[in-house]
Amino acid sequence: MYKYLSNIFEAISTLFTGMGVTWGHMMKIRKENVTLQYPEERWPRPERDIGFNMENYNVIRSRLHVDIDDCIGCLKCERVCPVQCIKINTVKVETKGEDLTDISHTGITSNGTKKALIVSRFDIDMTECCYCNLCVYPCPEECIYMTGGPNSHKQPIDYEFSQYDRNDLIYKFAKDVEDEKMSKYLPQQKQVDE
Amino acid sequence: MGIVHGDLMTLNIGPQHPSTHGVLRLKVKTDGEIISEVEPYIGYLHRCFEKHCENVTYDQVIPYTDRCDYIASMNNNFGYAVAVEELMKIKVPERVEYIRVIVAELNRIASHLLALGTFGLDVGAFTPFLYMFRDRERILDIFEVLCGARLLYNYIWVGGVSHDFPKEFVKIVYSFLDYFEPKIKEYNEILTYNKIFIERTADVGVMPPEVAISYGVSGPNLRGSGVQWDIRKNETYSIYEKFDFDIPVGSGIMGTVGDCWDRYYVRMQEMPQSAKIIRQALKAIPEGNVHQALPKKIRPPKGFIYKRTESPRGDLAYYIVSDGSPIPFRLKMRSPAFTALSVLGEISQGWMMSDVIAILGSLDIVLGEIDR
Amino acid sequence: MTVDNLINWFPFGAEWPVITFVSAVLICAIPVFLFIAVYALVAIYGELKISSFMQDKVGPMGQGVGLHAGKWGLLQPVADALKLILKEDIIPESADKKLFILAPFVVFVGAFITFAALPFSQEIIVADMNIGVFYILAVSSLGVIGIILAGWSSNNKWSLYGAMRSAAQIVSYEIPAGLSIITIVMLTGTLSMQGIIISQQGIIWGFLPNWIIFNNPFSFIAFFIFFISGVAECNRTPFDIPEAESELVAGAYTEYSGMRYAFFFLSEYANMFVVSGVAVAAFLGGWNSPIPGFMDSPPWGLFWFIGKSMSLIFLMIWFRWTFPRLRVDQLMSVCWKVFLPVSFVNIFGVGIWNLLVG
Amino acid sequence: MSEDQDKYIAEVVEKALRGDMDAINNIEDRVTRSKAKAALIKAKRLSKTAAAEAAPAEETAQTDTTPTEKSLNQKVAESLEKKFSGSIDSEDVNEHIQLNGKNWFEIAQYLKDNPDLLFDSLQCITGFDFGEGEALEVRYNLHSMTHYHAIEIRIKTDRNDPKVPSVEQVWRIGDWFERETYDMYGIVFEGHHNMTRILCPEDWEGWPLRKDYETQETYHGIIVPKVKEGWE
Repeated sequence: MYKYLSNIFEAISTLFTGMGVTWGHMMKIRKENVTLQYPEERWPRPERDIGFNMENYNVIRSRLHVDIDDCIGCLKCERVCPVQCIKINTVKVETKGEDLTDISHTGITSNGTKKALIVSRFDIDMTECCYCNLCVYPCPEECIYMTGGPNSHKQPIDYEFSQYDRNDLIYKFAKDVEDEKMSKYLPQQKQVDE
Repeated sequence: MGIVHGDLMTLNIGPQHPSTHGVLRLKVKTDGEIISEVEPYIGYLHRCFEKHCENVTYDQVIPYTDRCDYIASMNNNFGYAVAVEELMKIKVPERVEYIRVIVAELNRIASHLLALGTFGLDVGAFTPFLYMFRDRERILDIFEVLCGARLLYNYIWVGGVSHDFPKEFVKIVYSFLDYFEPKIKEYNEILTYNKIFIERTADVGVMPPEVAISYGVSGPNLRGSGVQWDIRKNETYSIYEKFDFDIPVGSGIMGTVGDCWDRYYVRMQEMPQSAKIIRQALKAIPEGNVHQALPKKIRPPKGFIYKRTESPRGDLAYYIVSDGSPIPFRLKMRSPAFTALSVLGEISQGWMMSDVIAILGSLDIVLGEIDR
Repeated sequence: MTVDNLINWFPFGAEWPVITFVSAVLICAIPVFLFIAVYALVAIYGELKISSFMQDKVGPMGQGVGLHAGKWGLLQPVADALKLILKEDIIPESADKKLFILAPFVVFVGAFITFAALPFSQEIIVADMNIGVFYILAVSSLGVIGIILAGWSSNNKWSLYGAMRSAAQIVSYEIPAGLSIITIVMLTGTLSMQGIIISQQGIIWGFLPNWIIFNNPFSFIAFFIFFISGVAECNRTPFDIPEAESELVAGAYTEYSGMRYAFFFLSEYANMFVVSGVAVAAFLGGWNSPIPGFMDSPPWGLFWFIGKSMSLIFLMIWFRWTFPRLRVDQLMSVCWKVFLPVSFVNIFGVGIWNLLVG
Repeated sequence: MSEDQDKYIAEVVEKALRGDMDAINNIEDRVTRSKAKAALIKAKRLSKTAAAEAAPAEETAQTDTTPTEKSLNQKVAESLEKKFSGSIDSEDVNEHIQLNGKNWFEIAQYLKDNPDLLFDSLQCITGFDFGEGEALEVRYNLHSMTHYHAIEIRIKTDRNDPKVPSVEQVWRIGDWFERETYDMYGIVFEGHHNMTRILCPEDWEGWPLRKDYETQETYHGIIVPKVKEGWE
């Protein structure tokens, strides 16, 4: 009998303790809510300081971006990608380090390296990207990076990079050049000449 | 009174079901509400992680390990990195070891929070689940500051880590710990000592230690059965021997040793222990270059290694065979959740429908790791 | 606004008795239906918001651009209702179609006809029957037939589980609920709802309102037994084992969608109001003001009744978002091993109390 | 300067050949580093056969540093030899014990029950394929929860008719681990009560982790993709 009653008493008291916890939370909702009203508010929350500044981040893994003018076509990122979502085609150029205005090719990167290759294709399939950030490290020119965070000054973060078509998520970073102009530099053309 | 025996009804729990923690199918034979047989069917998430690993280089394996136990990616990275480093005989800098311990323990807290929250959800308590998720979010925020990712980190590399701490990171972790430690009292009030919760979990799904060991159950599930076995202490790796922490084991306060409540409570007690380790590590962390020991090309010598580490779910082991090339010849992951799920059929016999869900929840499985 | 009054008031009552009766019933039923619909929207909104607040969220909010749910998400329940109405109505191929279609209406009718005996205020009651309490106890368990129909006709194992659990649960909890109502009948000596409320006017113990809950310690316990049994009859957490979304997916309602599911939803909320309404009428003074004599006129009666009911509904919501769920056998043992004996003790105690004090 | 550099490179290459790649990787100057690497490759090419022989020697050297494990392995091997003579295949028991699988079930029971050994926990079963046309192997990692020691046991089996006695009755976890190994390598564990695939679908063709595995073209009419379209 004692056990029976104490059991009931224990049940009631613990249940009331639990209800007290939820009541406390309900009363403090104005201060303690954690909701982010997404389209209006974005991370990090503007009005609340929880210790994170954009400068504080090491990196934000959002979306890959390539500064194609700096790319020297070394294929390091393509090789290191675990899911093969980067595809690069390059064309050798005779005039190393010179601007080719007709295909808007810059000869010298912002780091001062002379480019020996034209990057004719630089596709990143973001549907396959696993956001491992591995391609960012080996890049000698630091031209492939994740947008946002410490890179916001170069490329702001793209919160909703959603598309209606799957193919639109294949990002083509290479300069959009007509085939005619490009064909001048293609190796096959040269072989024919010889 | 005699027992009425009717025909058994076969019931498929899953693959789409709210409480199977992923895509798991349980083929259950029931006699009314009483379960007479449970047979888990797995493999719905199978993507042959091990075959993938035989086709990518050692550093490219790390993103794949992330995706095995996606709740505790840091620990997966950690285990893999430790195994490959031992194979290559790399000595990593002191600072790297401290950073690894800190992030691994943070991730252990995050993983346990998710385990406890979803366990609460399985027995019908929704609010504690969200409280725990709220606190887990803060850990994920910390990881986002650290390496840019919230779930799949690829942070711990062979020979080092990908980034050093950002400035003020130590302060952020301290502020999180100060925030987090009092919250455990709240969890206890709302869930642990709730009478309904105790009724639902105590004495339910008792896993005796012999059964647990025979089934290879490890981690908090094994400790819930009262076996003091923690690889961080018993077979110490990295720098865990430097820290002072306890290994909580189940003692059957509310029922029998090895019941669901014990497994739950072991996890609950492990979180403050992890916080304790983090505090010690933050205090003692030395300066240094985290990229110092990163090998340019990971090419382990011929040989094999079987290396166990303690993930939040138990003994996470990698069996790596190297043939001297930059690609692993064979990589086997011994996942703790795999063994934990295999015991379900044994310990849930004779319980009721609702108990099977509770037992499954208390085992804390992650299907990504079971199916690999 | 009783049906009897209406029938008497109709001038042609004697000539066409059937038409008179039907129109009188309809005149009462339509406002009640509208009331249930509006109340359900309010209650759903309340549930959304209260649960969110308890969980450190803000719930539905509609700030800014686009099709948001109004200020503070006020339009969220309307949007939910619209969505449910507009959704495709799916009937599983292997379901028993007639029963499947019938089930939600049976459940709703079970909840709906109970409103006939709820005293909203001094005048507003559909039918002030002299057996009001008995009527409510009788018809409120009608809903369980609908749930069994739903569970059986869905031809789904989860649904069947849910239905069987629900049947066992509701039938069991009828008993402690009925027994605790008996204590009221013993104290007031009437079965009429209005009669019970009228007997609760005035002051007791010098300062408390003369509500039955304050009448004696036994009735105080009886209130809790009745209320918790009521929560169980509504299939609300911690007694929501027929739905038990983590075990039975959605229990008896697994195969339902769209409009039919909305009806189950509506009847759940209607049931909550019924349970709260009966608890208020029987234990908390019904439409009487908490401070006797203050704001005690008939229009205020409606306010007090709905206000008190809503606070009990808030309590139910509070329960739901705090507690885990009981297991089916524990549910039964709570009913048969705790509530039932305590109810009997209560009846006995009230009898003694009446003899000695009253 | 160049002489110094050459000397330095030679030094570093020597180090690298001994396995210390860091020496090269830590060179600050890019040019020097690349030169060192080129030299290393050259050196390696010259002594390819020599290096291959050096590797196993290194492994044995590693195990020598852990004398406790060695003694355990030898102890286990000795007691097995005494009890089940002729069951051990290889003399070399430094790292693992190679059994021939004849009476593996009895040996397993002995390993579990012997009070000195008490391997009550089967940590892992790893299937292993040596390469096309060669044998398959099953590797068992055992651990004792009482004595806190561990051994590795290997059993080789024929590629065309792979059969190993099942130990699921000894260690219950063997059930699933053996099914997994069967699923991946097609190794049949004799005596297992339910030798079916566990991770792959029941009707999957081939044994995925064998080195000569080829993906099936279609599965139930679904084309199993190999190459992404338009991605070369």
